[in-house]
Order: sequence, then structure tokens, then C-alpha cells
Amino acid sequence: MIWQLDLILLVFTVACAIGALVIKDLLGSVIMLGAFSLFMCLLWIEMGAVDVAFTEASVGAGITTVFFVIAVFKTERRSKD
Amino acid sequence: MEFLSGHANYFVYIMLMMIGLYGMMAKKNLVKKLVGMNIFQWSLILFFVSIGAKEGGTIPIVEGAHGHGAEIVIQASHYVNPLPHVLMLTAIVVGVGTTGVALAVLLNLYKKYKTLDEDEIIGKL
Amino acid sequence: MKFLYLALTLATGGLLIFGALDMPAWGDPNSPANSHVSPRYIEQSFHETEVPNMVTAVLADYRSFDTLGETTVVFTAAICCLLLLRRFRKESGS
Amino acid sequence: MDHSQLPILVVLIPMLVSFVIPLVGIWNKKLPFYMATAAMAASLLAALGIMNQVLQQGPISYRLGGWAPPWGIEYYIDHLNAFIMTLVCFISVFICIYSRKSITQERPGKEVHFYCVLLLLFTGLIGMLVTGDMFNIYVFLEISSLSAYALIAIGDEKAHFATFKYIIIGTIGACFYLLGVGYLYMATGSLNIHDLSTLLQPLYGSKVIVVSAIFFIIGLGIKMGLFPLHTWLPGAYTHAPSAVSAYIAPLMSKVAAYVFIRVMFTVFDVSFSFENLPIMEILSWIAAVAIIFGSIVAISQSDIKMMLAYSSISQIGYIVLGVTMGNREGFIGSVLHILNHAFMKGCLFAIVGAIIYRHGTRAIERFGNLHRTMPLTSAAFAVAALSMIGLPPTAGFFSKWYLVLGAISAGKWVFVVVIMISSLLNAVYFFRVVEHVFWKPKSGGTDLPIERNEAPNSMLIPILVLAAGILALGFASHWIIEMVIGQTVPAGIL
Amino acid sequence: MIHEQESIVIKTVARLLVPFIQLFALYVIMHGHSSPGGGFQGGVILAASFILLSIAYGLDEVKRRFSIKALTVLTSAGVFLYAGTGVLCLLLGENFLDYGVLPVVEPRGMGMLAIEIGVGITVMAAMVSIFHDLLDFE
Amino acid sequence: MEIIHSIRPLLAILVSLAAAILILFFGKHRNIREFWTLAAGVVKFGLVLSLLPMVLDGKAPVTEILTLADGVSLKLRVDPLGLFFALIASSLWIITSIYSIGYMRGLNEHAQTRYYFSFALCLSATIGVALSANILTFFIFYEMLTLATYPLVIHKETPEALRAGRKYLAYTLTAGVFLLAALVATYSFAGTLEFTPGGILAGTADKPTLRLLFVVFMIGIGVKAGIMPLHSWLPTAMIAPTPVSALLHAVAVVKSGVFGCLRMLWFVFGTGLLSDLGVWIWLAGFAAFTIIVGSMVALTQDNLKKRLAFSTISQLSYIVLGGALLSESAMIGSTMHLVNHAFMKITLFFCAGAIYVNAHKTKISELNGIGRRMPYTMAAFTVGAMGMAGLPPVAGFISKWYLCIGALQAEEMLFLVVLLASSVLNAAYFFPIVFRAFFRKPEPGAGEDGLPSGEASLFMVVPLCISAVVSIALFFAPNVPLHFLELAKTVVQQVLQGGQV
Repeated sequence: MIWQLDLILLVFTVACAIGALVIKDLLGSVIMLGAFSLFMCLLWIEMGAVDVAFTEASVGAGITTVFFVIAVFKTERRSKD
Repeated sequence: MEFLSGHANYFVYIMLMMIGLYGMMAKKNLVKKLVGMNIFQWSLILFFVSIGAKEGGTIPIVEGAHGHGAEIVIQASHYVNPLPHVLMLTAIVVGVGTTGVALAVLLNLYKKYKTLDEDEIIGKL
Repeated sequence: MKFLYLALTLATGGLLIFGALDMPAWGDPNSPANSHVSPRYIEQSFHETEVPNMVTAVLADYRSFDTLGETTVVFTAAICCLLLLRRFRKESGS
Repeated sequence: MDHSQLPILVVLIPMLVSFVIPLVGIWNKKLPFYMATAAMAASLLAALGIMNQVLQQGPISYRLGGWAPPWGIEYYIDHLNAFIMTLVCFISVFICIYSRKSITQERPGKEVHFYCVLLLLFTGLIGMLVTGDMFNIYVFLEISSLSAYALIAIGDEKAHFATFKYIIIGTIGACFYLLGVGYLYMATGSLNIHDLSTLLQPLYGSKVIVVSAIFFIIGLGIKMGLFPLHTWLPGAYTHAPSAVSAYIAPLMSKVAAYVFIRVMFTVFDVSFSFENLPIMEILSWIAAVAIIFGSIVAISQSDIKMMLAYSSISQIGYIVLGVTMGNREGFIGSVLHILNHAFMKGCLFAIVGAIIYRHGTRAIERFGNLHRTMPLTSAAFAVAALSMIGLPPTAGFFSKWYLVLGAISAGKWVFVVVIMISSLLNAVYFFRVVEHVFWKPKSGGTDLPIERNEAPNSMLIPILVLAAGILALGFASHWIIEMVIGQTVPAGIL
Repeated sequence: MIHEQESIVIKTVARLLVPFIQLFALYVIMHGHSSPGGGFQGGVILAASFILLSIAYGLDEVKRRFSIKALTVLTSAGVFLYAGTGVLCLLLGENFLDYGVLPVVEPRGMGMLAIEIGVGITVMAAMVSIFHDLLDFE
Repeated sequence: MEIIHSIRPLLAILVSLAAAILILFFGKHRNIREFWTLAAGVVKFGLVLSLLPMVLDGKAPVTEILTLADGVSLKLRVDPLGLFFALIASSLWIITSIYSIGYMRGLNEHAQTRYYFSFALCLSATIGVALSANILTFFIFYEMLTLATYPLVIHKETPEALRAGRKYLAYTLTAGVFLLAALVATYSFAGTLEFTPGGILAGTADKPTLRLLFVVFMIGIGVKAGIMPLHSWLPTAMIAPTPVSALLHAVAVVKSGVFGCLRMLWFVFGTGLLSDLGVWIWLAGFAAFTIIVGSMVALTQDNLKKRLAFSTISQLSYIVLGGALLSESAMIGSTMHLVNHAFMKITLFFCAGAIYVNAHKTKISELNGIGRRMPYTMAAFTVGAMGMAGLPPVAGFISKWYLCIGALQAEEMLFLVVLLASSVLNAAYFFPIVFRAFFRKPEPGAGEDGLPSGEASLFMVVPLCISAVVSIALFFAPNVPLHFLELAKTVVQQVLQGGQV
């Protein structure tokens, strides 16, 4: 475990999480959530949780994002907050 | 300082959890609420995986297992704790199930009210 | 209203930090979580189940009922989406 | 079949049947109802078998996958969960029979998947009841929650928004529960309830344990609908289809209350719950506020389902108040109230469903003449309402009796007063409805038609069974307490 | 939202990719014992391949090949395979999901394989089904 | 007391329950329906009467039905006081039933089936109250009585009647809640709820707590007994049909209240404890206040039924006062007044009902000269009025006599003055009615003279004559008809001896 890498990943994860909530464009927000999920996944690989990371990559970053994107396309992209 | 470095992961998970919780409660847009919900759930998963982490442990797959199984002696300290991983696999799947159902409800809501803003929907109820 | 939510969030955060004060250090191999149930999984699972991937061994054998529940969750989610989204002929007819 | 396999069968039968229902539904739309009823009835039989076994031999342990408890998942059934399981199965069977006509009228074309999801909800509830593993409870909690979300969402036009609110709040609740499990796991390394209870003994000073207890209370409080966390409950109960309200209102919060009791009294022991922290003290005050709040808000409702939903909030307060009093009488009162309230609320919501089925209204003002069009239903309503108020010899009286007794033994006179005030408030809002149903003077056109138009038998019989149950439980309450509930009182409670 | 794509490039690439993705998914399911992966991950990847097809060729095209009924059947069949394995153990006289009694070589490994396949099928079908439902909703 | 197991007490309750169901079943055929009412009344009276010899022999028939809580069961026991009340209720039910038939048919009232049904339920509950062996059983029947009376009170279904019903429920249910609290507290102090002569609470808690408990008990029971600050539901409930008022005021509801009051005073607290705590004087004070103020308010009422209602309030407090004075004669007087007041008051109400059915008059000022057209009715009324004022040869004299002697024995001259003053007041508000009826000429104008040509139907006149005759008979031979005086003396001896032990 390399603490520099660890630190960078943690910072990016938090940044993505905040970004996902702050961005006004819903599609951007949802993509940001996917990125958040990917950083999470990297964090877990780094902790030795390969199975969780694999699942997160496929389920979290993959399917969940797809669902969200469909929902956003079906509804609207704008958001007031 | 030692305490901080030893608990850095916990603090990050706490921070993420607060972000997610705030997003779920305070954001007016329903999609944003669900984004918050996902962040909240994943921060919980991060917490669980952190419990199982072990300094100097490797991924929980037995090395050199093929062929000659029985003779291998396995030391618990060599591998990270697999139990939280198992639990979290379940939690991830539960999360995606919840998201799916929530999105289904959300689409129904949009069809009826043509908006995703909570206040506007309450106004139209 | 936002202030209330912020206060609630901060209260939760405070509670979590309060709990974190007594937690074992991150990655401590001797923490209770790493020394009570899991050593048996690590040390014995390969002998007991002949599966090298401990996660799979625990997932599909020791705690396989959880996994059944989890699969049921997926099944439930699918049926729920079906119930909520799919149009049925009778309904559109009426 | 070997008797030792009963604990798994009670969960497995509805689970397997629910998997089959979508397949059967492709070619036959009628069969799923019968399958669901049969599955619930089979579960009921299994639950009765378990009950019998528990009464004769004491608690049962069942190892899933054959693994010894702390490593594998264990089913652990003692008097408390055997009792509540039988209750849940019993009510389920009758509400399932009841739901057929109602759901065919309200949501035509969705019966197949409705019964599949209903059965999954049932599976989730039973799964939470039988298991002796903290994480397993979470999994089944999510099964039941997901199916409840879907079932509520197919209700009336406001149901979707109520469901969305419920999803958000419910997820917070479930996650807080999981967080509590995580903290316990971190402190002990175990997930098994009985393993935890021994491992936790030396750890009660730890902040981790305290925080986990708080998260359990918040999480389960949300799932129960305890007062400040109840905001999802009125909308969800009101806007769900009537059959779903009749199913969810009596059962879901009760099962959450069971988990609450299990966590606070089996996982943590009595000394921790009552002595280390003022948690129980605070909770009992919250419960007292919930009782009064729910009753007062219920009075101002004009929609009967909304009224019943707020009344549920106040009744949950009773249950929590009883267990937090910390004595035998209070605990017995609580468990008895879980039983009684399940019957009463099931009956009341079923009656409302029958009224909606025949007359399509749930505004209390429009119930005039109801006793002429639906005499038996009105009589059942009167019985259930009297029981809610707590008049003897209906069942509601006896749980109130034990609760008051508990409050007096604990020396908490304030709570005696609270229970007294609340039963008066209950009387106010129930007699308002009773007056409309039986005596309201005709007021020009808004009344229901006079000719007799009773609900169809498949709805009427479950209503009457539940109403008869309320009376029977009243007379049998001491017997039930002696046989079962007396054994459920945790060891540390005198 | 998703109509038949005009771009021939996308169609061709998708058609080329899908078999490999599916092969990988099957590998992940079958090899969950000794490497990361298992029923969930494999199932989701398998679902992703169908989702890719839908995106490239349009939903109707995929539906024609892979009907809603088939999805329903698969969703149920997967969980049923899982629970059925457990019931088989019950019928053979042991506790639920105690694979030790299965009459095959390496009973535990085989039992796990069976349930992983079950999980894979269910997850795949469920995800595709949710995807279709979300997309189809009007 | 020798305990013998017998199913008759239970049967006495079930008879009218069964009748209620039969009435509901034969709702369409009014003759059969009313036959059941009467038949059940006669059977019930027979059953209660058959218990009398046993009780006079010093035996206590007991029915234990089922256990309700640890150490408390749904249990019936016939002791002298209970039997005393049961005799009153069951004998008056027969008379009231006959009268109701005349009244309801005379006015062609709606929803008669519901009326008879609730009536039967009411009686069932009243007998239950009378024969309960412990407070919990008492409470169950007491609340059942509340509910069974509600449909009777709002029988007219007008907004006014509904309002009266709401007020009635508000008062009685609140009282029920107080009673429940008191009863649970008693259970947790004493560990038993059995009615025991001499009380069960002595020495179970400190004095301030017991005093508080006493107050809670009295609030719980005092509403139905109409003790003054808690009385206001009673005049409002006058909106009900007259037989119901008669039942409410003379037999079932208020009498259950005072009966309960005596039960709590003598069998839960016990005379010894009461004088230890010194609380009896509070109750006696309230009762005295109620007697005087109730009579004064009655003076101002022009509505006949309202005047009777306030008279009831005042008369009930005689019983409470006698119960609270704790001297032997006062207690006998109080017990005797239960029966005397019942017969006298029911006569008065029957007369009021007969006047209403026949002449449609409700105001006293309209009654000029009615005595000439309805001589029997007004004669009976006069008998009742004399009894109320405590004049011989009507039974009211006996109870007042005992009460006055009791006040002397207790050396409380104030209460003696109260009793005497009240007699004067009673005379002051009853005799003007008699005077108007017999000696004033009908007011001129208004068509004919607005008065009926003759008596009401026999169904109404016969019952009111019977009850008037009984009121007189009770004066001359208080022991002959049903051994009332003997029973009352047994009760008091029991209670006082129990208190000494």
C-alpha cells in the first residue's frame, strides 16, 4: 500500500462525490457518479478487495450508470441544484 | 498524527457519508437525491472494506493452489479478511436493485408531473 | 430547511467521528474483526471446500444463504421494475 | 418431511413459489393467487409446527449449509420469533385471500406480478424473523423493502411520490442498520446474534458499541415509523392500493419492532440497554411524544386511511414505550400489543379497502348509511375501533392493561397519564367515524345508497375472521401470555 | 431514446465485440473459484453485452431475438437453479445448501459452480429486463 | 361466607345477551321481538330470584369464567350487595320493557330493533356490574354498559342528540380511563382485585398515594354517579326517549355509578382505611354540596325531564353521602335508598313519558289541569314526589330516616341539616307540579285545551302504577317483597365486620 497513491485516490473520490452533487447538468452529474465509482473501485483494489472492486466496476460504474443515463435521457437534463 | 494516519480511511468514509446524506436530504432534484443515495451506500461499502483491510495482507485467493491443495499451510495474517468483501458484494447488488426500483418510480413521476423538482411536484400534488 | 438538513448531516458526522475515536487503527491485523471469525475462513476454506478464492468460498458456501437472498433481491428488483413500468394489455384497453 | 427442516421450509416455500409465479403467469393469470395463498398457508403450517416444537423443546437452532454458527448462517428460533412468525403467517394468509378482488378491481392486469411481489414481501418478513444472523436480517430487510416500494407505488395517483420519499428515507434506515452491523462487526468480528451477545459483554464501555446502538435505533426507528422518523409512513400507507395497505400496515412495522427488540435485548443485553446509557429513558419519552402526536394528528384527518396511518404512528409508540420501561409487565404489554395491533390494523385497513371496493370513497364524511349497505363490515369496524380505543373485553384493552401496569411498576406516572390521554384521543377520532358510519343524519345526496351491498365474500370473510380474532384474543390473552409471551421476556428484565 | 443507429462502424464493432464480451463473461462465471469474479460479475458483463447490442441495433432488434418472455423465464430459472440446488441437498437428507451430499466428484466445488451459474443467469436476465423496462417506458 | 360454584350468575347475564341476539334476528316481526324482550326479563328475574335463598343462607354462588391476568379472572360472585342491585335491575327491567312497548308504539319510533337490542345489552351489562367479583370484571361490564347506552342516548339521531351522545361518551369514557388507571394501580399495590368486605388496600402504600388513588377512583366512578362537578352529561342525555331516561336514571347507568361507588368505598378501600385516611369527609362534602345545589338547580328548570334529572343528581348523592359517612345506619340507609330511589324515580319518569306520549307536553308550565284527564298517572306521580321529599307512607321516608340517624351516629350535624334542607327543597320543586296538575284550570285558548282526553295506553299506565304501588309497599314492609332490608343489613354487617378484622 503506497500512501501517496492512497491519498490521491481518496482526494479524487471525495472530489468526484462533491462534483456529482454540485454539477447542474444531470448527465454530467451521473457520469461523475460513474467516475466516483471507478475511483472507489481503485481504492478497493488497493485494499486487496479484488472481488468487490470487480463487482463495483461492472455493477457500480457499469450498470448503475447505464440506468441513470437512461433515466436522464428519458426525463430532462437540467437541474436547479 | 499517528491516530489521523491510522484512521484516514475512516474519516474519508465519514466525509463521503455526510456528502451522500446531505445530497439525499437537501437536494431538490430527484435524480440528485438518487446520486446522493448511491454515494451514501458506497461510502458504507468503503467502510466495511476498510474493516477487513490488513497491513501486509494480500488478496484473498490462495496462491499456487492448482494441483496440490492439501499440503498448503495458510497463515491468516497473509491474506486480507474476506468476510467484509462477501458482505459488500451483497450490499452492492442491493444498491443497484434499489436504484433500479427508484428509477422506475422516478420515470413514473416524470410522466405524471413533467418535472423532477421535488418542490414543483409537491406544488402539483 | 437546508439548515436543518445540514445540522442533521453534521450531527450524523459528529456521531460517526465519535465512534471512530475508539476504532482499531486501519489495517491492524490484530483487530477483533480480523481475529475472530475470519481466520477460519482464510485458513480452512481451501481445505474444507477446495476452492482457492476465499471470497467465493465464503460467498457460495459458508454464507450461501446470504447470496441466495441477494439473488432474490435482484429478482425482486426485476419483477418490481416490471410491475411499475411495463404496460399490460388489459390496462391500456380500459 | 423431517421436522428438523421446518425452519428453512417456512422461508423456502414462499420463496420458491414466488420464483415460479412469473413463469406460471405467462400462460395463466388466475393461478398466481391460488399459489400465493397456498404458499402462505404452507408457511403458516410450518410456523405452527415450529411453534409447537419451540413450546415443547425450547429454542431451535438450524445451521444453513451445515456450518457451525459463528461461521455459517444460523437460524435461531425462540419463543419471541416463533410467536411473531405465526402471527405474520396468519395475517398474511387472510389478507392474501382478501386481496384478490380488491387488486383485480384497482390494478387490473397486474395480478401476476402483484402476487409474486407480495410473496417476496412475505418471504422478506419471515426471513427477518427466523434468522439469527445480523447481516442476513439486512438482506431480507432489503427484499421486503424493495417489494414494499413496488407494491406501494402501484397505488393511487399520489402513490409514486410517497414511494419515492419512502425509498429515500427507507434506504437511509436500512443503511444505518447496516452501519450498526458494521460497527459491531468491527468491534467483535462476528455477525451471529448469540456470538455477539457473549463477545460484547466486556466491550460495553467502547464508543464504537455506543454509536452502533444509536445507529440501530435510528435505522430501525425509521423502518418502524417511530415518531420523528415517521415522515414516510402516512403517505405510504394512505396511497398504497387498499390490499397493500392492509398487508403492510399491520406487518412491516411489527417486524421492524421485532428486530429492534432482538437487537436491544438479545444482542445488547439488558444491563447495557438500561444502565450504561440513558438510551431507553430517552426512547420512552420519544415514544410518549409519538403516542400523543400520532393521536392528535389523526383527529384532524378527513381521509380515513390517513387517520389510520397516524394512528399507527401512535400505536408504534405504545410498543416502544412498553419495551423501554424495563420491566416484565411492560415487555409483555409490548409483545401483546404487537399481536393485537396487527389484528386491529389489518382489520381496519381491510375494512377501508372493502368500502373503497364498493363505494370508491375514503372520505369519512361520506360514510353515512354505511351500516345499512355493509352491516357486517360496519360491525367489524366497530369491534376493531373499540379495540383500538382499548375498551374491554376486546384485545386492545389487555395490551393497554399491561402497559399501564408496566408504567406503574416502573414508577413512571407520566406514562400512565400519556396512555390515558391517548386512549381518550383514540376514542375521539374513532367515534367520529363510528358516528358517521352508524348515525350521521342524512345530509343531502352525499350519503351512500341504502340498499344492502356487502363486500364480496372473499373480502368479507377475512375481515370477519380478523374481527373475531380481536375478540378471541381478548379472551385468550392470559392464556397466550402464559403459554408464549411470558417466555419471551429477556433474562435481565424482572 | 435508442433508435436503430445509422453508423455502420458502430454496428460492426458492436457485432465484433459482443462475442468476446460474452466469452469473457462466461469465463468470469466459471472461473470465480480461483480468480476474482463469479456469478454477479459475469452476469452483469453478460448483461452489458446485450445492452451494447441494444444500443447499436436498437431495442426492437434485440427484443426480436430475445423476447420478454425469455427474459422472465431466465430470471426465474436462475434463482430456481440456485434454490433448487439447496432443495436437492434437503432432499438428500442434509441441511439446506449443504453441498457435501451432492452425488458428484468435488461436491462442494460443483455445488458452488451450480449456484454461481444460477446467479449469473438471474443477474443477466434481471439487468437486461430492468434495462428494457426503463427504456421501453413511455 | 361459604362459596359454592354455580352457573346461575353467568346465566343471568347471558339471558339478556341471548335475547339481544334473538331481537336482532327477529327484527322484522315486532311481536316476536318484544316477546323475547319480556321473556328474557322474566327468566332473568327468576334466575336472580333463585339466588336469593342461597345468599340469605350465607352462601356465595361463584362462576369463574376465565383468567384475564395473573391472579385476576373474569369472575362472578353473588354477595348480598350485588344481589341487592341485581334484584332491583332485573325486576325493573320487566316493568320498563312493558312500558317501552307502549311508549315506542305510541310514538311510532324508528329503529325499534336497535332500541330493544341495546336495551337488552344494557341490562346484561348491569347485571354483570352487580355480580362482578373483582374490579376488572366490574370494569369490563361497566364499560360495556357505557357503550350499550350510547345508541340509546342518540336514538333520535338529530344533531342535538348526537351532540348529547358525544358529551355522554366524553364524560363516561374519560371516567373509564381514570377508573382503569386506578384499577391498575390497585392491582400493582395490592396484587389482587377481589372485592373483599373491609377492603384490600389497607397498608399497601403510603397515605398520600392512597389518597391520590381515592381521588382517581372517585373521578372514575363519580361521573356515572353524577357527583356535582362531573354531572353535566346527565341533563344533556335527557334527549333520549323517556324509557331510556328512566333506565339511565333509575336503574342502569347512574345506579351502576353509585353501586360502584359503594363497592369501591366498602370493598376496596374499606371503612377502616377510609377513616384512617380521612378522605371520607371530602366525598361526603362533595355529596352534600351536590344534594343542595342539585335541588336548587332543579327548582329553576321548567322542562319536566330536566327537573327530574337534577332531582336524580341530588338524590344519588344521598346514597354516596350515606356510603361515605361510615356509620351503620347511614350505610343501611344508603343501601336502602338504592332500591327506594329506583322505584320512585322510575315512577316519575314513567309519568313524564306518559304525559309526553299522550299530551306531547314537556314543560311543567303547560301541565295545568292535566291531573283531571290522567288521574292514575298523576296519582302515581304524587306518590313518587312524596317519596322524593321523604314523606310517609312512601319508601323514601325509610331511607331518609336511616340516613338521618346515621348522620347523628357519625356526629356530623352539618349533614343532618343538609338532609333535612334537601327534603324541603324536594318538596318545593315537586309539589308545585302536583298542584298545577290537580288544582289549576287548563289555560284557555289554543284550540281545545291541548290536553288529552284520557289516560295513555295500558302498556304505560300499568307499569307506572305497579312501580308506585311498590314504592308504597316498600314503606310498609321493606322486607316482604324481596328481603331488601334484610339484605341491606347483612351487607353493612359484613362490611363493618370485615373492617374490624
